[in-house]
Amino acid sequence: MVTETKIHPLVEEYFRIDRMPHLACPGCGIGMVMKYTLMAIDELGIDPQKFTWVTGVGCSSRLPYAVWKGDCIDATHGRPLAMATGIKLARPELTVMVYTGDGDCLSIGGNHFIHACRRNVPITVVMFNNQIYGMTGGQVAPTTPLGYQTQTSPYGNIEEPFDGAKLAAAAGASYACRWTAFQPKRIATSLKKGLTSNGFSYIEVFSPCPTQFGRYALKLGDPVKLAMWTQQNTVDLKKAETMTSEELRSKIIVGEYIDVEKPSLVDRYAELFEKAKRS
Amino acid sequence: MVTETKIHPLVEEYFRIDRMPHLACPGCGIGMVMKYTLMAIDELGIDPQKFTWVTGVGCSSRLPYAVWKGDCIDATHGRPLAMATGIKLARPELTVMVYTGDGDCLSIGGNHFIHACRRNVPITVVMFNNQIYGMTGGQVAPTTPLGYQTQTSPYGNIEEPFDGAKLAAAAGASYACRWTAFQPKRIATSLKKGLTSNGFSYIEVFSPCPTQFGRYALKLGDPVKLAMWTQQNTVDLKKAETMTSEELRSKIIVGEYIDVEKPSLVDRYAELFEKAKRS
Amino acid sequence: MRKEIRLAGFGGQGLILAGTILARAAVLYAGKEAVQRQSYGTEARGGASRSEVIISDETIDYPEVISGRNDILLAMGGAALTRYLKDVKPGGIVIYDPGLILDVPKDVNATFYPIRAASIAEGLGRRIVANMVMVGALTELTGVLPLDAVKKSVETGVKAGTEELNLKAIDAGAAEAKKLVEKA
Amino acid sequence: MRKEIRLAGFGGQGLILAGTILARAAVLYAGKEAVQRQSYGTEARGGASRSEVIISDETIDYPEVISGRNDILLAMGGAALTRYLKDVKPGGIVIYDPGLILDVPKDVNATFYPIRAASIAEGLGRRIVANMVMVGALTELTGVLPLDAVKKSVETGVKAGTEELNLKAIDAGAAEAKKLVEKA
Amino acid sequence: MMTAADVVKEGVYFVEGDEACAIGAIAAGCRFCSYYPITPVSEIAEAMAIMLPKLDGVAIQMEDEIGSMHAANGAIVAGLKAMTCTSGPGCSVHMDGYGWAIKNEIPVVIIDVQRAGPSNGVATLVGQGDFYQARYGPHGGNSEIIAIAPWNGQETFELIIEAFNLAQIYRCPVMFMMDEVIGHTREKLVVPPMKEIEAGLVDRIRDPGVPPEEYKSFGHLDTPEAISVPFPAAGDGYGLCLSPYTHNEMGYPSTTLKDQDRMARRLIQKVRANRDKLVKFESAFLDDATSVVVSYGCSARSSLTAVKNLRADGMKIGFFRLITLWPFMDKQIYELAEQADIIYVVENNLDGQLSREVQRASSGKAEVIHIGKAGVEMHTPYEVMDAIKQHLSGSSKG
Amino acid sequence: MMTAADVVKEGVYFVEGDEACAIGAIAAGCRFCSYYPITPVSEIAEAMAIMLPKLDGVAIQMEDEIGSMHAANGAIVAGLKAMTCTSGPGCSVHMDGYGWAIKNEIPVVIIDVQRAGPSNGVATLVGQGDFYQARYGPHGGNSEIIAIAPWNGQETFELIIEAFNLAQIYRCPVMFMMDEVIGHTREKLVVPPMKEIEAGLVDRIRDPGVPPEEYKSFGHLDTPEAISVPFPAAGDGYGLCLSPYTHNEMGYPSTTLKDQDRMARRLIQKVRANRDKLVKFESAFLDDATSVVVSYGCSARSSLTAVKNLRADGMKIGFFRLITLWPFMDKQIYELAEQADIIYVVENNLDGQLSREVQRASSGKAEVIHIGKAGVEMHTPYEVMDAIKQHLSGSSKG
Amino acid sequence: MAKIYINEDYCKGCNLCIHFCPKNVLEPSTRLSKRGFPMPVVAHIENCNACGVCELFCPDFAIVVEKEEAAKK
Amino acid sequence: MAKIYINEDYCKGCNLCIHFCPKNVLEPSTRLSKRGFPMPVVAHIENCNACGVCELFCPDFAIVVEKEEAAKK
Ligand SMILES: Cc1ncc(C[n+]2csc(CCOP(=O)(O)OP(=O)(O)O)c2C)c(N)n1
Ligand SMILES: Cc1ncc(C[n+]2csc(CCOP(=O)(O)OP(=O)(O)O)c2C)c(N)n1
Ligand code: SF4
Ligand code: SF4
Ligand code: SF4
Ligand code: SF4
Ligand code: SF4
Ligand code: SF4
Ligand SMILES: [Mg+2]
Ligand SMILES: [Mg+2]
Repeated sequence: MVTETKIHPLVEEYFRIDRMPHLACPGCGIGMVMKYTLMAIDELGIDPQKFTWVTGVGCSSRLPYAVWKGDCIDATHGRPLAMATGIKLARPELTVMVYTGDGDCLSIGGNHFIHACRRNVPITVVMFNNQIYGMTGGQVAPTTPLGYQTQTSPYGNIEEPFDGAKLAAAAGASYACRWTAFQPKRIATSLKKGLTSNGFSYIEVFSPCPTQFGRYALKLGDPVKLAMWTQQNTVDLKKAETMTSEELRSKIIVGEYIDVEKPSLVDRYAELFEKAKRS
Repeated sequence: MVTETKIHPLVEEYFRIDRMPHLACPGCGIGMVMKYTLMAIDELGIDPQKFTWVTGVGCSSRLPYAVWKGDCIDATHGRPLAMATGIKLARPELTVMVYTGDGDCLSIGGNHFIHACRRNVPITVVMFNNQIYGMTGGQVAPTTPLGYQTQTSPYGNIEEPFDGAKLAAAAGASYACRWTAFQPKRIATSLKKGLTSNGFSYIEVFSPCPTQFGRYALKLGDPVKLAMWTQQNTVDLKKAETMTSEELRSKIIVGEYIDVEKPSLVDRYAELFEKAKRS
Repeated sequence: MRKEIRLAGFGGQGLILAGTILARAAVLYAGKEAVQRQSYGTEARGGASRSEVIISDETIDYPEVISGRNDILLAMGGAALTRYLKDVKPGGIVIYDPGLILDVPKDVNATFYPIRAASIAEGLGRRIVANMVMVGALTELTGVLPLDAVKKSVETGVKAGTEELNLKAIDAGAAEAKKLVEKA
Repeated sequence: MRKEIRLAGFGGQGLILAGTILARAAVLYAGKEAVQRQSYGTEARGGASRSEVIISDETIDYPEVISGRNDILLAMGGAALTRYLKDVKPGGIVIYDPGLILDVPKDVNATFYPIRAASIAEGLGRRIVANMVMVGALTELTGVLPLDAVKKSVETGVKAGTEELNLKAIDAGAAEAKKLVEKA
Repeated sequence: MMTAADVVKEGVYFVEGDEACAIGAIAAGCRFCSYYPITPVSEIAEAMAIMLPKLDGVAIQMEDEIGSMHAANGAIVAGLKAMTCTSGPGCSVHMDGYGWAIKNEIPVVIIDVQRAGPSNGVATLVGQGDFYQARYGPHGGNSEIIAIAPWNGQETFELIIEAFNLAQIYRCPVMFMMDEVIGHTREKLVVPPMKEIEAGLVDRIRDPGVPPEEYKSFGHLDTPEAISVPFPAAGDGYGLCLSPYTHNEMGYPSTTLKDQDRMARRLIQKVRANRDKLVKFESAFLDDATSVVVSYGCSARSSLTAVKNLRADGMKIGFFRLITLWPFMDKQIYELAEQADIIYVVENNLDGQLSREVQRASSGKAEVIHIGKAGVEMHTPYEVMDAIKQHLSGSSKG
Repeated sequence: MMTAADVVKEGVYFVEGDEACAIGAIAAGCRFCSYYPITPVSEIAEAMAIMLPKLDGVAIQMEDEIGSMHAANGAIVAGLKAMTCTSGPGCSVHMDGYGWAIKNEIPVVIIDVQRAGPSNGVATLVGQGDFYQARYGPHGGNSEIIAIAPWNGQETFELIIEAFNLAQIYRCPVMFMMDEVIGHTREKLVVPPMKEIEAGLVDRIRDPGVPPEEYKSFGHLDTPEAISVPFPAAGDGYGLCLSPYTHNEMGYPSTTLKDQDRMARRLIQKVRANRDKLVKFESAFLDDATSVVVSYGCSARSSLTAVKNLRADGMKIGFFRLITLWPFMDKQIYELAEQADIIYVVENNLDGQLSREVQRASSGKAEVIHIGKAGVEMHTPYEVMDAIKQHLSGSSKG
Repeated sequence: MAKIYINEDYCKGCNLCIHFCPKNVLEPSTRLSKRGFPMPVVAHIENCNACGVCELFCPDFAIVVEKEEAAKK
Repeated sequence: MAKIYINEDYCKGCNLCIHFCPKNVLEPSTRLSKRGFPMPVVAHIENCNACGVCELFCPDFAIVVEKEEAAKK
């Protein structure tokens, strides 16, 4: 049997063919989530010309950049949320999607992150948590679990990691969840929620990084083994609440952390404009 | 009856007399909390020479700077926590106290804040929340309640405020609380907890600012009226949990948000040093 | 003719507004050039405050009062008077509130005009308009601007609702100044 | 004498290590000067990889391979060969793995040595040491360094526990090269 | 709906330079202003916060200056005219976003109301120490920017409009270099009718004139000197590609020397090749001058008075004020140096910044003397005169 | 307890420049290193993270570069020798902390391994575009800093030790300007015995020689040229006062012209007055040279080969390499310009940075020709030679 | 009887001491300090119970309350 | 029967498709693609139920599964 070649229909429809194949390593979770994202866009019938894909610096930012057929706006490291805030306020009719990494979003970009949550800027953020710095070669991230070896924690990481979804909720995001890249349906549902909602939606995805996280932290460079490890170490939020922090140390907690309705920053500006004109 | 002059004994003991009176406006809460702080230091018998007072930029930073007799290290705007991290790690025997403002800590300094919480750097942070930018003349802060007028929200603030203590807890601080400047005992207790604890202690104080917050936001420039307003609008955390966000809009929630024991960053470095030497 | 005017005292006395009223009177209602500058307190509110006004018939390049060339000093506090007197030009004019300033230096080559602005203002019901009393007096005493222009500037330059009170204060200050000159 | 060596192929083939082993052999065990540089993939891991080594008796100022002055090209992939052949100096040496590279250009002024490094390495049980097979062959074919120095470099420069395997690969490469030369 | 004319009303005003700047920005079409409060520039932000919402424009206080810079970049990407305003300490925070704007040819206007430094220095008092930072603050080189500096309130109003125009024409960030004296001095401002102003406004060309499939985000790389290059907005349907990486003409990241070289040449040449069109200055008393005072911003005000006084004393001294600070006007300064024996550079810093550039551009044709001051106060005219006299007596003695 | 000698072992190594830098820093006594990962400097951080904990030293990855800069400042305040390492994009983030360090005379060593810019540019490839940023990146002026640049691994090791020494002596931040080629090239490194190294180390004077009540944080303001000024640490009992504000001699904030002026003079003069002691360079073939190639870092390696080749062709050309980049060596360059007709400045940027300074310092005494390259690749010697030949044929024709 | 010291160099006339005193010991006045602030006066020292609340809340370290015994010494 | 298309220009040989296929339709091979990656092969198409899981999890958009009907067209 001969396998024929066929360009994936989502690629044909939404990507710049000349920029494919994309740049991820074999088995990297980012590519998976990109597929789920295109599926959500496709299902929702979003006009790609009105869909601005904003990114930062890191693998998860580099992958969709200039691959997405529509507007691709790549900010400097850590700044996509500040830039997305400007874009969304300047042209509220655009659907703004941000792809960012755990370092981009929670380390250098942490301040923009909590403020974008607080302001409830109506954009959808997918945060790729690979628990490491992928692009720069495997340094520790603010999400790396305690004890893990990385290139800058050669004796094991000594800093407790952030829970990004918890932080988002505490900072004011109207929606925050976490899934693993191996939960396509959950991600798709959250993406659709985010893309159609009127608030700041934070979708964190544990994204397997065989090259850096697998290699340095788990000593599991093989994508299949890493996939198995991921699935074995996934714990539901409900269940996690019954577990000790010691038990949860290297677990990936998945679930929805918050899901509320409240006026977005765009709504509030609209009100403000009316008020200003009257005074 | 003639009132005689007497220099306050805490001033004599702990302040540089040539830098008094301090620079606050009449009725400013920062001065009150400075007094409570000296009382705590005094009670604990802390050696001022081993007590480093780190500040940022803003009224609450400017007031103790170079007034405290010991070491006064004033960082640029928003950076005291990063600098305090360096100081504490370099010389763990020092007691490090940070005075910071709501803008300094939660706006420009937000990233250092959440990371200092996460790392559980063993320092005590007093965050003066006057719900406004005092030093620069009354601009909106990330803590200004919705609807309040300030110099940069002339039609009323449209951004929801942070709850700094909630954020600290979500980011990993081992202790976080909020009081008003009119709760000296609560503050004293928290200060003593913080100064003797082995973790990151976040003590937020609602600090009345008659000059900017009183004038612009409440139209209550008089310190006494502002004091009354503050006391009337203080709500206990327990009670607040039963109230709607609408009811809480301009309320000041007070209480302890988190109080847990866990290893500090200094502890973890000590372990790391041993491990590194063995490998 | 370049006129350099300095107004000095405490924060809260309204000296910035006073300076601005004078300067905008010159520009908007007297066909002159003017600039106004002020100190920004890094001290506690209630500390020292200073406002400077240059009025001229020509374009104003250098916008500040030059030591030794200060034509008119308006002092509403002892510290301010002491600090700035040395900048007053020989034969310059010093206007001060004797209710606030008790010691006035002797042997200074300048004309001193005492104006009880604070108590006059209290007489008008609001101590806060002592600044406008002083503006009225200064206008009358120095002739640097037509009183009319200053009054127009007050009408359009103070907080809505306070125009009348402020104009009264201007008049009261001007009247007091007239008395003073007549006495002399 | 300055010798410019380029090793090129895919990521994961161990070319960086190969280059480093050569260069440190020169510096640490052959009393020569050497520098080593490499490409840093901004492409997907598994993409192109390149390592450059300059060996000289004198201080090395310019540390890179110069187009037209590349003495030795070691190619472990077709794309790499195509890309870098043009930089090889007239009469230079090209060593390649004919198991990985099917089309070798003709009419090029260079000596081509085919070394089946991958399959030799497989023969040793671990394909991963194809790089050391190539290092052994290169050393033998070019005489740029004494084989002894290279082996010492391997002993101290590879991951602990893998010394033996790597040394075997060096020997196997050198032997294969000898055969080739003898054949020729 | 309100229009700009409802907000920017014709007439004579007496306002601070900061306010003149805000009014001018609104008149220029600015509809997005992000900022983080700082003395002595907060007044601009506060004025924008009052005016912008009336025009459905966004005034937003971001979490810090780096957020402000990127939000402004974002708003421009989405099609608005935007600016951010700060002072030196804020510039030292936002360099990363400024560099992104330079690389992506973003027409952002950045206002720096200079104050005494270094570090926080004295917040409320004047300095002119950001001259080099404006040009060289971001890392990496391979670029030019435009910087202009007003010297009074009226010019602030006029030049901020020009700043927005230049930004559109050159697709380049424009640094608007005020100082505390200019920002905080109340002066006369004459605002012409909005119609008249609008006639002089330059708008960005959003239509690239090619169908979307043919559009290239940096299709102009091979014509580095091109100006008025189209810049469609996000949502216009052209598939913009903007990133912090070295780009090829599509805007795709590239690591080749060829693309790096083309991009660098473009970023440099669009400004340098048009330098003669761009540079603006003002001079007086040059005709017979054997020495010249060179200056900008508030220092030029002291200098002009000094020159007038020295002229009155019979000295053959000229006055030259830079309006364009960057690109540096090498040619004009060289010509000055050829004419004059001595160039006195008056600037409000002690390390000498403008004077170094003047020295460079003079190529030894004139003696260049730095008349500096550490900040906190502007030079008095007498200080300038004294420094000149002292130099002359010294050099005649020597 | 382990000692430095247990970690920095005598011997011959074959390592990357980045690693040589880390080893040198440990040898210099650095016991605190804060960083945020970035290519091409992460290798330094990674090496520090391995070595420092063995010596109870802190290697900490901060949340970003501004955090790193301030943490390093803090560690120094508390008494350690500390450094932070980054590349251009990180420098554009940490300027605010750099300015604080300059103003407070903090002996911090800042490593910048330069890469191609502007903005992110090409992360893994070389550039030399941060020359001016190192000096003028922070706002406010009124200061000088020290910047030095190595050109190979061995010198990296030696100069980083010198960098720490200079920082202590001048109480001044030292920028250590590497580039991707220097950082990523593996070369021979000879490490002498730690005893020998230690003999050459300069430690900060913690004891000010006065009782605590008499100590003034900036008691040296009136001796601006003073070096080896004591700097007690927090916790030493002297009541340090350090802030971002203009300070008087006590370290108290001041808004007076007098204090501003004294502080500015101190910050400038401690470096400028000692310039002759400070500046380092290397030259070759100057004796009969009628033209000279001036360069630094990796570009100097291409240049030296080029000069050797041109010499072999019979050209009377010299070679001059700056080791100290800042303060700029005006005198040495002027002397070069007096000797030579032409100075070729070879640097890895296209806008011309070093060449502008050379032009300024030359005062028209020599023609200054910029031989630039946009980055991504270093100059080949042949490119340098071709540019020189082309210029000569052009100028002889012209 | 307790003794109340008001430091006129420090006091900024905010009146908080007056407001918080449970015994109405203190009263406002119109007398300005050298720095221009209206000074509180101790009007009813006889009512003072030396509770120290005025001192505690004074933002400017301007009040010192001395208990009788201490005051006697 | 379904049809499986593997795009060898995109496939990076991660083997996730093989791992996740519930029907063991796919198998690893040692054949390298032009880019040097080992290619999976469709070994037991007869078992394929066109569930699309392989396509869903492929990070590289390298697999397309066509249901019979579609494949016939
Ligand atoms: C200002 C700045 N600092 C540092 C870097 C280097 N850098 C590039 S990506 C990155 C982190 C990547 O980590 P993450 O955000 O987790 O993305 P990943 O690659 O893991 O998806 C860093 C530190 C940079 N480009 N800019
Ligand atoms: C980088 C930088 N940006 C802005 C400023 C101006 N600034 C000084 S204090 C301050 C905010 C003060 O607010 P907060 O922290 O709430 O302190 P407060 O004065 O209210 O106590 C600002 C914005 C600065 N000094 N540095
Ligand atoms: S380094 Fe990790 S995150 Fe980055 S592309 Fe490779 S696998 Fe994915
Ligand atoms: S402005 Fe407000 S916070 Fe600042 S000193 Fe005055 S009252 Fe206190
Ligand atoms: S001590 Fe107590 S009772 Fe006495 S004056 Fe003070 S507050 Fe009043
Ligand atoms: S509380 Fe203190 S500052 Fe306020 S009025 Fe009383 S004594 Fe004065
Ligand atoms: S479609 Fe389903 S059954 Fe068929 S190969 Fe793919 S995963 Fe296996
Ligand atoms: S999952 Fe995709 S990339 Fe991975 S082996 Fe299968 S087809 Fe290839
Ligand atoms: Mg990551
Ligand atoms: Mg505040």
